Amino acid sequence: MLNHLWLIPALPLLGFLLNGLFGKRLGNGFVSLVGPLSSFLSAVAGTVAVLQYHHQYPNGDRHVDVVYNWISSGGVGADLAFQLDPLSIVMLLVVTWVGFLIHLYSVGYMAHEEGYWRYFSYLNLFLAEMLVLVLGSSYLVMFVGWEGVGLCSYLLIGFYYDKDFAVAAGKKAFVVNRIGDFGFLVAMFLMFAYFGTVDFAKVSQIASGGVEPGLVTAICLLLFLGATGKSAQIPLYVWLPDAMAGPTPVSALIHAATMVTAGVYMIARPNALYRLAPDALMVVAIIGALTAIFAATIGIRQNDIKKVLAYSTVSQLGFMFIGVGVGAFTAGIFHLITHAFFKACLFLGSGSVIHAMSGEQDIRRMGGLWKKIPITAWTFLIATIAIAGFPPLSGFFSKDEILASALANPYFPDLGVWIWAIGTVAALFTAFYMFRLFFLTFGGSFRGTQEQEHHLHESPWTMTVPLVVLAAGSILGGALTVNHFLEHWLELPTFEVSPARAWLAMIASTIVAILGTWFAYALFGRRGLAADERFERRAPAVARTLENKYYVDEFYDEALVTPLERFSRFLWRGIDALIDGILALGGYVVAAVGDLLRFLQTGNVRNYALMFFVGVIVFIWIFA
Amino acid sequence: MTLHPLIEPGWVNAILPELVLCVGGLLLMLLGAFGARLRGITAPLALIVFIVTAWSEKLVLAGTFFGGTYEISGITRIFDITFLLSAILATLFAREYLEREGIEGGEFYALLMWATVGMMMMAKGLDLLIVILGLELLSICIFVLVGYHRRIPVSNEASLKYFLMGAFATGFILYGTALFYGATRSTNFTEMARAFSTADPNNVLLSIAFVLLMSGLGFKLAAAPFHGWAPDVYQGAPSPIAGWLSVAPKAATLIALVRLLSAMLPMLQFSLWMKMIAALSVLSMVIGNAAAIAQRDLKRMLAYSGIAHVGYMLIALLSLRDDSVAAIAVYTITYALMNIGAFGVVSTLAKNQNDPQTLDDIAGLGFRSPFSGLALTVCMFSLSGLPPTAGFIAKFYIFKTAVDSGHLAIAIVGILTSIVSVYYYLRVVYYLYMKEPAEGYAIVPAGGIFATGALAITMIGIFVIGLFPTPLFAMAGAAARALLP
Amino acid sequence: MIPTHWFLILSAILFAIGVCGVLTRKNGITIFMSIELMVNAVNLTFLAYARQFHQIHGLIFVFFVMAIAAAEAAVGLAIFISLFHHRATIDVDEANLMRW
Amino acid sequence: MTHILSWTIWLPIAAAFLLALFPRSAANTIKILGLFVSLATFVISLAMVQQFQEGIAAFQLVESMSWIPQWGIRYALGVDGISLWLVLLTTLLTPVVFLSSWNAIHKHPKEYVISFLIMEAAMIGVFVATDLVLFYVFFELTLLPMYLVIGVWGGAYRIYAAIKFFLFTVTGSLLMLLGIIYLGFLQFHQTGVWSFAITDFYGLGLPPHTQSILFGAFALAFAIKVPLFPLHTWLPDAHVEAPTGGSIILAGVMLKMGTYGFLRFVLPFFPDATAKYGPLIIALAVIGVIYGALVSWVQPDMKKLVAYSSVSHLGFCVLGIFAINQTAIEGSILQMVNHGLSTGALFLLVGVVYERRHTRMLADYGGIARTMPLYATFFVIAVLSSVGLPGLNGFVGEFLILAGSFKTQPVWTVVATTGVILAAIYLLWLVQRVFFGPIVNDENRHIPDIAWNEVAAMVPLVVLMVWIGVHPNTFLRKMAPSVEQLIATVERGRESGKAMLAKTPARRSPLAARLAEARQ
Amino acid sequence: MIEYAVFFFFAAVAVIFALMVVLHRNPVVGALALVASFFALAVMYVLLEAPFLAALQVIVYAGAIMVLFLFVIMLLNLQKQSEEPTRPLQQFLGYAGSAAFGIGLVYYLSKYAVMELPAGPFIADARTVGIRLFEAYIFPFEMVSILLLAAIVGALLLSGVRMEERT
Repeated sequence: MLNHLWLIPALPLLGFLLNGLFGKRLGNGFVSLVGPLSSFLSAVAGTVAVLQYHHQYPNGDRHVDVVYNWISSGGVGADLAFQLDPLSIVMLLVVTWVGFLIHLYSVGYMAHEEGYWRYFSYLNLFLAEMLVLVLGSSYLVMFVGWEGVGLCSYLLIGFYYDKDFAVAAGKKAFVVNRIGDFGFLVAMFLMFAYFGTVDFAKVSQIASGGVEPGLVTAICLLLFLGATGKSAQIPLYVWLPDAMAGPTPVSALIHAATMVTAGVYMIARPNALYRLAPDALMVVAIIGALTAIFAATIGIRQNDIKKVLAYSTVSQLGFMFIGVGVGAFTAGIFHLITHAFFKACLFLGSGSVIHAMSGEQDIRRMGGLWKKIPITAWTFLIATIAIAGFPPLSGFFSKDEILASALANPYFPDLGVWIWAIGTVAALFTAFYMFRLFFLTFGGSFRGTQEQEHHLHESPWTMTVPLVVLAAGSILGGALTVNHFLEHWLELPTFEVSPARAWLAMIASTIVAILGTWFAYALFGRRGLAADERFERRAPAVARTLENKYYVDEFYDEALVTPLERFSRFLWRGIDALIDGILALGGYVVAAVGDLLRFLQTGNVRNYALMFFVGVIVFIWIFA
Repeated sequence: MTLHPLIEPGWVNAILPELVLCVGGLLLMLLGAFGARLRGITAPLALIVFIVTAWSEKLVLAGTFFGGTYEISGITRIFDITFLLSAILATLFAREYLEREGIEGGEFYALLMWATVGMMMMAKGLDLLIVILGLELLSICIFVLVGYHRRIPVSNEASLKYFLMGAFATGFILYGTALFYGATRSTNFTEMARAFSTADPNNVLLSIAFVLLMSGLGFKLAAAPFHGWAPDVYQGAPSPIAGWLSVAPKAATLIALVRLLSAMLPMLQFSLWMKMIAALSVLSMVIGNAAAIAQRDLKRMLAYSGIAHVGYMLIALLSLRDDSVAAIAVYTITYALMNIGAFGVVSTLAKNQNDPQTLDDIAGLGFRSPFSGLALTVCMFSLSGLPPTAGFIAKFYIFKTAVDSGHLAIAIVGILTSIVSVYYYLRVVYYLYMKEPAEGYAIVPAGGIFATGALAITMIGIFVIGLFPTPLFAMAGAAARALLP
Repeated sequence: MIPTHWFLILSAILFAIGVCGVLTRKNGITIFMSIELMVNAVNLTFLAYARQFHQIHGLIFVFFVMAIAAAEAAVGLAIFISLFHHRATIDVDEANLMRW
Repeated sequence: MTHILSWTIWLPIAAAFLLALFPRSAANTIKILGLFVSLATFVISLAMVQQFQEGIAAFQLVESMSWIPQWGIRYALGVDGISLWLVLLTTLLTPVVFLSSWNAIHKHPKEYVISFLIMEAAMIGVFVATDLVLFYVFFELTLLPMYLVIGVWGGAYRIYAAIKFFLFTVTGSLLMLLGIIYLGFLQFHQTGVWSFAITDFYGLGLPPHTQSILFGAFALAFAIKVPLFPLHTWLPDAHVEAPTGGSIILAGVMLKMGTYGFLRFVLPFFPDATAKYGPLIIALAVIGVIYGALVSWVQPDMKKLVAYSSVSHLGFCVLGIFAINQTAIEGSILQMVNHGLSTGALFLLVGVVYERRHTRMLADYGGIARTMPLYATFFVIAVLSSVGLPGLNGFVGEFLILAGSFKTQPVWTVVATTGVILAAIYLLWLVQRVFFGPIVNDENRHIPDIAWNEVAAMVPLVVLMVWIGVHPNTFLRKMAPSVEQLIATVERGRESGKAMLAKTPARRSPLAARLAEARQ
Repeated sequence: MIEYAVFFFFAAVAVIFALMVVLHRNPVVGALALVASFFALAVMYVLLEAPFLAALQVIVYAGAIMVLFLFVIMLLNLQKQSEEPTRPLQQFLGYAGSAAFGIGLVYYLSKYAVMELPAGPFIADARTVGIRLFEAYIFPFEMVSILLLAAIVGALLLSGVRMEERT
């Protein structure tokens, strides 16, 4: 398997082709078979490869499998090559298995959708591209996957293509991602120009060999720009909440568990570079922290179940970036893994809720679902506890590790405290809005219509099994930190956290988790929706600002999109017309001269004679 | 000079083409007198005469005759061929045109022949006397040919205009010649050249003479600003004659000018004379092309375009070298094909000849009558100098000559005005293929086998010269080298 | 003997008068007569030079010019007659069917 | 098969003449024959690719015959790595045109087929001519058929567009003609022998001032053809008004004649001037990238949108060319092919709906993915190729151009890279407006999906899009040696230019020389 | 100096009658004035030792051509057609231009005047001219016949003998 790593992404790709080309004709049965099966096979193949790798490279060296020389042109280019190393393996396992679960879940969730085959072919394609992303041995190959997942994200967000907002959201996602890709591309250009290669290992090696620090900082910041796009960080996070327009399993897979975390992978992968550029690291951490708190506050006032989760995702991604930003790469990756479990679980759970509610997504119309859909409720609760950061669930460990590392980071110690503080406050908000969501959804009494109530039912097994598995993961994920297992396995660079700080962080985390939960219970567990209304009454400005997500979308529209569009119109109607006008003017002048000359031609022969004679005189005057 | 010309050896061979044409003309005249029944065969007979003349060119001996006043060489042969080609094409187009208009007669072809004789004299004369005589013979015939369609007023008016302007210009030519005669004691080019090499280049009188002579010749060339007559005359003249008129006399004048200028070579360097030719060239290109844009009448448009083409030909004249003479020869042959072809298509339009033949008349013609449309398109593209037509090759040659001799600035003017010219040539193609004719107004070309044959000759010629110009170049080049030592 | 340039000056004056006639008169025949005047002025020049150089050539040139003038006169007058047929006038300003 | 290049040129021309003799009523026969001939030409060009040997930089499959010996002009053909794929692109797109317009052309089908066959021959000639004058002849020969195609079979404002197209192009090319003649003269001046063979102009070592003038003449012609900002305004009109087939060829091949000209002539002929004015051209190209993209974005007309996107894409190509870097130039050539495929496909597809609905306004569409799913799929693939999605062709070209030019022109490259973002904006906007969203307009409910002939035309394009995206080395390998040699020529030219600067030969006017002789 | 007297007298006659041609409204008067002017010129020819040409001048011009003019004028009954001066710009430029032209010519002609005449008489009688004409100028001479023939044919064609009527 190690020498056929390409099979891992190729299997879902095959699934994509089969579904895409024949799915429509061969029917849903075929699709239900091919879709999950190809992802399953891929997961199995991946796992086998991992086992073989473990056997063959006990020291965690890099294994590279070159498929063929993809591009080669005057010193620029790369092999199409896949690699396995611990970091890839973590990503590989998360992607394939979570991916498989969500495939499975989708069989149930999407069963009645028109375009079932289309959905699965996209999903398979996504898996393939995501695997290329995490397995690629160079930035260029990674970029292939990077763009590919962007495409699939676009296609899947816009899956309900006859809904305007879905399509617009898909486009927004793609375009915003492209802005990030711009950074990625330029970073690669820099690598080619100065290092002559984009191979992960070679780049790190050359950079470590001593190059201008400014160059490394530039590359790192550019890569991070890419990451902010894909991982929805400030200032490019705006696409992710909108992306909830896609089917819910998609949100779970792409916009929670896998794709959006690619940015974190993107920072962890070239950690050698980042460590050479502490300034860049600082930027990452600051952006991460700001995003974490920013998105968390917005999450408080969202009423769409998926929107809450979306902002939560943004916020959690912010945590991950704090982690990698302060140089605690392992912590970042750890949170990535745990987040994959609980956030996938939450999304799938929300999907199950929506499924049960016949498509209703507004939590103000839910409530009291605890009894009706127990499996969903339980798993949702577990995941909520995990994300809120209660020990000993997985979220606690990973979040705590990040915050502790922030407190202790050696790269910019002065700032570390602030980042920790912000992170902790964000954690408080996290616990608060998550439990608000939980209480409003499952607690209290049902606020929906009769009809909805009548249809309430638990989901089929293909949907609940993944929920259970993911909930289990949410609970047990913390185990990875036992004995610093993950740390040793990943062998990412790390630093010591003094016990005092570790304890401080841990205690603070626990306290904020409890506090947040208690607030949520006190407000929403008891009063339900009334709490929201009271908030609105007490601080209408704040409430409205939060509800409208700080008006960032509006700001972007007003400050960027509209002026740019106006400018474009000006170019078209103004500049183009001006150019045409100038050229036309030239034409008209010639034509006008011609017309004037025409009137020299009076038809009177004496005039011609005069013209002749004047010509003679003038010529004599000039030339004689 | 005192040698008795009648015993100069080979004189019959020397002027064989002229003799054939003179006699042929007389015969056709006589034929006309014998009655209407024979009128149908006048055109074929005329063709035969022209062809025989062309064939007789092979028998012509090179050399100088009549006491050094008449020179026959390779270049005159090429120009003779050009004249004959123009005449043949004109005859072919005229045949059906005259028949349609009911004015057929042997006189027409006779005059065409004598005009050709006049042009041959212009091309071969080594003495201004011969040249002017040829010019007058040509002019007299043109006066008549232009006014040949007597029943329609425009033809008469055109004839009047050409006559008055022509006679006026003749006055200037003669006066210029007289002044030159005073300065050089001769009107013979060889002797003039000798005199010029010792003449005072600052003599204003000489320059005045040059301007007078050039303006007269410029009139014949229809070079701006002596072009005033051209559009009106072309419009009024019978279309086949207009085409012929726009080409052949210009060619004859140009070759005469080449001889004249090479006689003046010593003067040219120290005077502004070449600058005058340059000015004529630039003015012609600019005025011709600009004014053509405003024209909707096809014949007037072609007239203006002809003015512009004279400008191009004059570019070559600027550098008096063998190459430039060859370029002029190539250009005139090419121009004969394409311009007479274009006028020929116009001549087939069956409508009242007193009305202008506008662009609207050819709207949609390309699909109504594919052959005529194609022929006109080819002519237009050749006129605008786009490959792979002869027009391209000819223009290439002209500009190459200009570049070779360092006249880049004027070549740029030529190129820029060519761009303008593309516009109006293109407009013809636009009308041919892209414009629907007005309701119930679809003129179908009335050309028969003669016109069709002429168009075929035109097109084949344009493409053959465009694709395989080598033989023509070889001929013209060799001839030009012989002309200018 | 009268110097040549007196004749030349006379000829120039006559030529200019002829030109003036062409440019200022409307009657076609008068215009044509003015042209004849120009041609005769040229003849005078030729003859003056011929005597100056003692060359028969100039003289013979004049002979040919006369022939030319005669031919032009024949055709020209025929054209005027034809014009008159069409329009009952020989005012050349009236001949304006074709312009622009 | 010998004279393989001549075959590709003359077969279509011969066929065109043959077809001219057919009666007008035999429209179907004419169409079939046209398609057959264009396919045959394509097969011949495949044989050409097969005979093309890798690793050789010089022209291959060379043919040379004296044409106008007096001026040293030869009928000389040859392909090298730079032109090889462009020839193939041409022969590929012509049958695509015939297929796509199978049922779309109702008036004068015979003339339509003839026009395209002649156009094909001329375009191939442009790419394989190794004599400057021969190149020019073919270059101009493409104009007439295209003029007719736009003018006869075009849309409502076809006349304006056709004339604009013609005048723009002719303005540039006529000035270039003068440049060609002047260049030939300088060549003659140095060697004493007339020749217009392209390779004879390499390393001519012209003085910088002369180079600048000639550079201007050549660059203007090609800049108009490409088209570079601000000479691009003919393009949207021409593309929009042209019939589908015309747009395909115009965008697919004709624009490349400009970039090809830059590459083949401007760079190696005038290395010093290229160094001097290259930045200016690059600036214009990059402005074009952004400009075209922005203007595309606000177009209400599908075809115009795609047309302006060409301005943007071709800007990339020119940037790559003037970066004078192996990678960038290879990318540029590849991008020329890519643009031909993707934009050709887009025009084809826009034509498909136009044929059915007779409108190209975005506002008239919406949601037709539901009525025409297969069509939508093709469209999205073409869009993605155009956007530059990795795995499809567009990415490889753009990436190589940018990565290469970054080495020499970092700032402009970064600016140009934003064009990648903008491409996503306007193209996805197009897709969104046309295919997605609810069906508002009832007429869109029953549009028949893409037909067999259109599918047949699209499939080879899609296959190539994927092929180039997945295995670009197939294409890059064959062009590498030629590009290498080209860059070497430019470098060498620059050095010899410096040497030339020392001694400037005095020129004497030929007329003056003759006159001096006459005086003696 | 009787010669000078004769010259100036007839020069004055020539110029005055020439002016009359140009200025007089009536074409008949103009034609007669032209005849007079031509006679004066014939005198000049005699002064220039070319009696043969003087005779030709009288015969051809005054005798033939001018009679033809008069004939046409009479035939068309043109003497009553008097013209009103129109187009002032054309008139002004015509007068001014030709005056400037004449003055300039006169100025330069006198500037470059050649004063000395070669010694000996200039023999240009009919015999000398005739012999030269038929020796060196035989070809142009013959061509003049074609010229005149063309002119006659043309005159016939244009002046109204209809082709339809001829048969």
